[in-house]
Amino acid sequence: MNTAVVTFPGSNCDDDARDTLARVMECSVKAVWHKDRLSFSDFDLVVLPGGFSYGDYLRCGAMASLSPVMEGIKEFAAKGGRVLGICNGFQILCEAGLLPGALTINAGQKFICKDVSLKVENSVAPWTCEWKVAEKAVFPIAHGDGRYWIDEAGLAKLKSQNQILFTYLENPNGSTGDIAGIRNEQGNVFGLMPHPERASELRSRDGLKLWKSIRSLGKVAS
Amino acid sequence: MSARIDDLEVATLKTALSLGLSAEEYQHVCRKLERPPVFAELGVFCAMFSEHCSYKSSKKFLKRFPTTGKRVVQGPGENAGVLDIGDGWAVAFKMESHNHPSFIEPFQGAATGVGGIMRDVFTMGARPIASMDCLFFGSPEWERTPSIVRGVVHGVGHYGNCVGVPTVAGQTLFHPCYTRNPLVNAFTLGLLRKDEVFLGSASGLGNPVVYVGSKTGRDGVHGATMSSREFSTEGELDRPTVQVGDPFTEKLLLEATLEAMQAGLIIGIQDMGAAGLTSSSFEMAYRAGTGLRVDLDKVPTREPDLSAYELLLSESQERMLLVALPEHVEGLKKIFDKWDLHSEVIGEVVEGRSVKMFHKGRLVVDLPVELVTDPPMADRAVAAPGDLKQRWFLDRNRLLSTPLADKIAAVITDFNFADPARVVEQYDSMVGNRTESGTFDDAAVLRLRDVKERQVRLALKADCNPRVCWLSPREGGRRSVAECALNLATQGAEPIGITDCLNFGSPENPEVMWQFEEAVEGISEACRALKVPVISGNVSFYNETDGNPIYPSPVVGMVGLIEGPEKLAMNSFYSSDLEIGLLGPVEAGLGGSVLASRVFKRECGQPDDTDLSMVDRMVKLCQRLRQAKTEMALHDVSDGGVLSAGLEMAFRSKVPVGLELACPPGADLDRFLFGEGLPRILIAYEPSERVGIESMVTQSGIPFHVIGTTNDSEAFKLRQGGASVYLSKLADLKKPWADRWAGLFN
Amino acid sequence: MKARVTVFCKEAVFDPQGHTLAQSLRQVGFPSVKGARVGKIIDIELGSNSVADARASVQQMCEKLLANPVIESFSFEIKE
Amino acid sequence: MKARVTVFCKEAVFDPQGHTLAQSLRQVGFPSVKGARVGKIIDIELGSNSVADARASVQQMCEKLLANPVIESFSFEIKE
Ligand SMILES: Nc1ncnc2c1ncn2[C@@H]1O[C@H](COP(=O)(O)OP(=O)(O)O)[C@@H](O)[C@H]1O
Ligand SMILES: [Mg+2]
Repeated sequence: MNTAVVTFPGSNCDDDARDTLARVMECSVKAVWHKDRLSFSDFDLVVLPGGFSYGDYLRCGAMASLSPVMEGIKEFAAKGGRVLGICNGFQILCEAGLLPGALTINAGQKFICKDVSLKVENSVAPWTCEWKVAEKAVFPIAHGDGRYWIDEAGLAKLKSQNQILFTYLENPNGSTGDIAGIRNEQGNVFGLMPHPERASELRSRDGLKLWKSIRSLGKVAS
Repeated sequence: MSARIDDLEVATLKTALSLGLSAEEYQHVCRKLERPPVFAELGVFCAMFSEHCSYKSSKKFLKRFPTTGKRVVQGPGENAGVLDIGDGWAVAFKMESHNHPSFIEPFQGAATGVGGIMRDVFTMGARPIASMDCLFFGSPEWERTPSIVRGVVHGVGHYGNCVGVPTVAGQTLFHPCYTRNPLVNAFTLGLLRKDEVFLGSASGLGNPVVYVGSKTGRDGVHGATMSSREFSTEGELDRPTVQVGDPFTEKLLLEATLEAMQAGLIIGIQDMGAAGLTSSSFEMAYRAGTGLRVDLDKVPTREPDLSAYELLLSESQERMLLVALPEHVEGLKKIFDKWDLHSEVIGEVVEGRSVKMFHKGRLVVDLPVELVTDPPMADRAVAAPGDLKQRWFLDRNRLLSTPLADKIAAVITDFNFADPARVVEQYDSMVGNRTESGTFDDAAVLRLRDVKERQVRLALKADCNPRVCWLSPREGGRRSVAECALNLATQGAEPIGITDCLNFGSPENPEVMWQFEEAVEGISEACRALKVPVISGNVSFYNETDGNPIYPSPVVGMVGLIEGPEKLAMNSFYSSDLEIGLLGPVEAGLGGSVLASRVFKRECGQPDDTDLSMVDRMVKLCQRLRQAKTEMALHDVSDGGVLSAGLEMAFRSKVPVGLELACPPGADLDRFLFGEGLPRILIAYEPSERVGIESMVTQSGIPFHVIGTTNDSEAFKLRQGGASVYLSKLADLKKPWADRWAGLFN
Repeated sequence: MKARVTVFCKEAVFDPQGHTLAQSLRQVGFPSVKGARVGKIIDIELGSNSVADARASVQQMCEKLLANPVIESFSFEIKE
Repeated sequence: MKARVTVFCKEAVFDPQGHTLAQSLRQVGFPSVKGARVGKIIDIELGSNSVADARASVQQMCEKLLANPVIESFSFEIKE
């Protein structure tokens, strides 16, 4: 599988993502710089990693969503390319309008780093098909602005279109509908606050199921 | 004030005294220079002769530390020490204090402390992969304590989280002696190739000196001298401009610096920490035996009209000074541009042994390097306190007549007996994806995914027991090292080196100097016994307010190696049918224990001298236990004795358990249960494993006693001579432990 | 030319900072506090030539970056 | 009664957020931006009876809780 991991100024889980994809999942991984203008058409997966792009200044992910690289990513996503945003990557996808809703400061106003239990809400290709619906997965979270917010109509739509992939069993941050991760309507863009790359070798190994789901489907037709 | 004095105005003794130089130092400078310094030069001397930069009171004692060993690639004296960990890899680490700034502005003070130590480490060419923080706060009852705690914890977390260096271990402690002098000690460790160590040296005549990173403002002008003076309560309002940390820029600077090093574009490099451009330029010239010419007008500034004095002493954060070959300046600029950072040639390496600095066409500093970097040492008086005998008196009879339930209550209601989750969950302890065991375990363990040649892990912990240090600073020094070693031992690690952060009161107080000397001796003894070198460190004096010094607080940060793929031991119970053994003496001393402090409302008793050779044997025993591949849990016994250690293992258990402890026949219950002398470790295992474990333990010359079991009662029961002497539901004990620090964070 | 932009989160979005702040204010001796909201204020220095130019570009900045329309609303004023 | 409090860090104190924001604005198509500072704005709803009362208590709130005197300065206005 051909993957790309984007580094924004302030990204700090980019190396973790690359290492997991390359060493644990044996994918080929290209490191992409945020000023690069690429078409991404050769890739099976583009990952926007966690971290503090632009220091989380103004709003998490806001400045990064305007980076030159995002144009290529938007085109890639529009053609059905798979884009995964983890933590700060999820925030960037929401800020860029590739996913609905917004992520804002945790209800408790503190950064939280710990393992959380997630419930698989939908078992869908290419993200969660290795799980059964309602199965439990343990991933760590590490964020200060992970409260997912969407209005009621938006929430109803997410539900009716099976866009919610993970919810928290115990909501750590006040997210609407306990939401931990969602995909877009087309299903090819997925963002989540918890860190699957940190649950692929150490801690739990539940993250492997996510990578396996993605890999099992091979290349997307674009 | 100072800004209005012209940089070239001749500095009088009066001005020198007002800026913290002593009369002798001023005269020394005038004699050597054969003229009085001008104002800008005076700034250089004030900063560089400050205790913080010059180590003038401590240097001669620090020489006693053992600093050599087969792994030592770089000992004390550079930005960080470096140890060889095999296969061409090395680790660089150091610890620094940021105590005074954290009292003045807790969030920024703590954050910039973390930023500073990270720069010290990546300056060496190492990628920071783990941090620790030791936080000593004052009385929780003092009205400002909660906001200091919140600010400091937020600052430590924010900076580390944002740069992406996990905070994996540390210590949090409350004691009234820190009420107006909180301690914030930050440790960072980085990973590098052994033959790619970068040093802070300005070598190569004609080579350009390059400034990189953030622009310079007036931040913290005179921070170094501030941290070298005591506080007085009235002085609280007299503040220099606080330094503000920008972890985002730090992250960019880290990446750009490592990229430039990788590309072979850097010859020497030093971060601009305390005393900013002054210390970095003089120290780099000193190490290389060269001179420098610096054009201060080229320094990128954030504010207009900075005087030379301010440019020299600014402590604006996230800046570095480096030396490169002339033909590499272009390449450097390209890399720093890529990361949106400033880089500017501000001078060059010149012949001779002096640093000349120009500003607005005037020569404002013209000083011999050695005069600045080798200040006159202070010869401080040393005197033991007269009341040690009183401190050491522990009223055993009163202790014996105190009901057991009251003693247990005293220990488990101690404010320091608490779940650290409220603090440590605010830290990203996992970023980098190396953290195998972290902020809830005795020691942090990082797997080095970078080392492909073999399976190797690092273990880290930092520790200090100020109660013991106050009663006996020498024993306190030993315990700082021994406690770290025992924490590492629970993970089966071999200690390979330490760094230290020596926090004390005023060196002008002979009793403080006595504490200092004793603590240094204690650390040295323990290091020699365990064969671990001291490879870096930091001294923080003047931690006192209105003449009241803090307890001597020699904090030690230790690094160990775990070889091989065998599993780590757990630090908590993992099943409800385990047997519990005690490795080490069945009784331990009560001098300096939590029990004594709580019952007598003051620190008292003479702490036992630690049997360092037994500590060494214990550390090696634990390495063998891990290799035996038996499933087990190990937890070291420290504050609160066997009681606290056993309860912590139960509280952290992943499965519901009950705990039963029994005082072995003939043992004194107080000394068994509450004693804190080292080395003691609790071990829990399947009963069928006892024979194998016991024989390994006794072969090591270490006492072994079976002292309890886990069961499914979910209760804590204590037995003595067959009779049950204490019974409580574990949940009732756990809740106050879990919630103890909640009120600080609301 | 200077612009001062004010960004608040929308009424419908819970504002934990405002909520806790109001609570703490009441606790530390200001019982008359009924509620609080915390927003961001951004002062921007501009090299624009006219107020109209400045207004147009600040409007764009807000839409593009300074506020997130999903959860925030903004307002601004221009000062010469 | 309503109070609007504005808190900025002091002129002499570095504002890395404002600095990064200005840089970013220039990069995304607003080259005329010379600088930016980011502060906090706090709207407080008060049950005070008079403007004078409100003014006095908001002044106290700022000193006590809303601004950090070491690095921030504040201003406020009262609206009825
Ligand atoms: N400020 C802190 N930062 C990170 N970890 C901390 C901090 N304070 C405590 N811890 C963690 O909490 C646990 C208990 O710490 P401590 O009581 O110092 O252990 P010990 O009694 O073994 O010395 C350890 O895992 C330690 O690393
Ligand atoms: Mg321990």
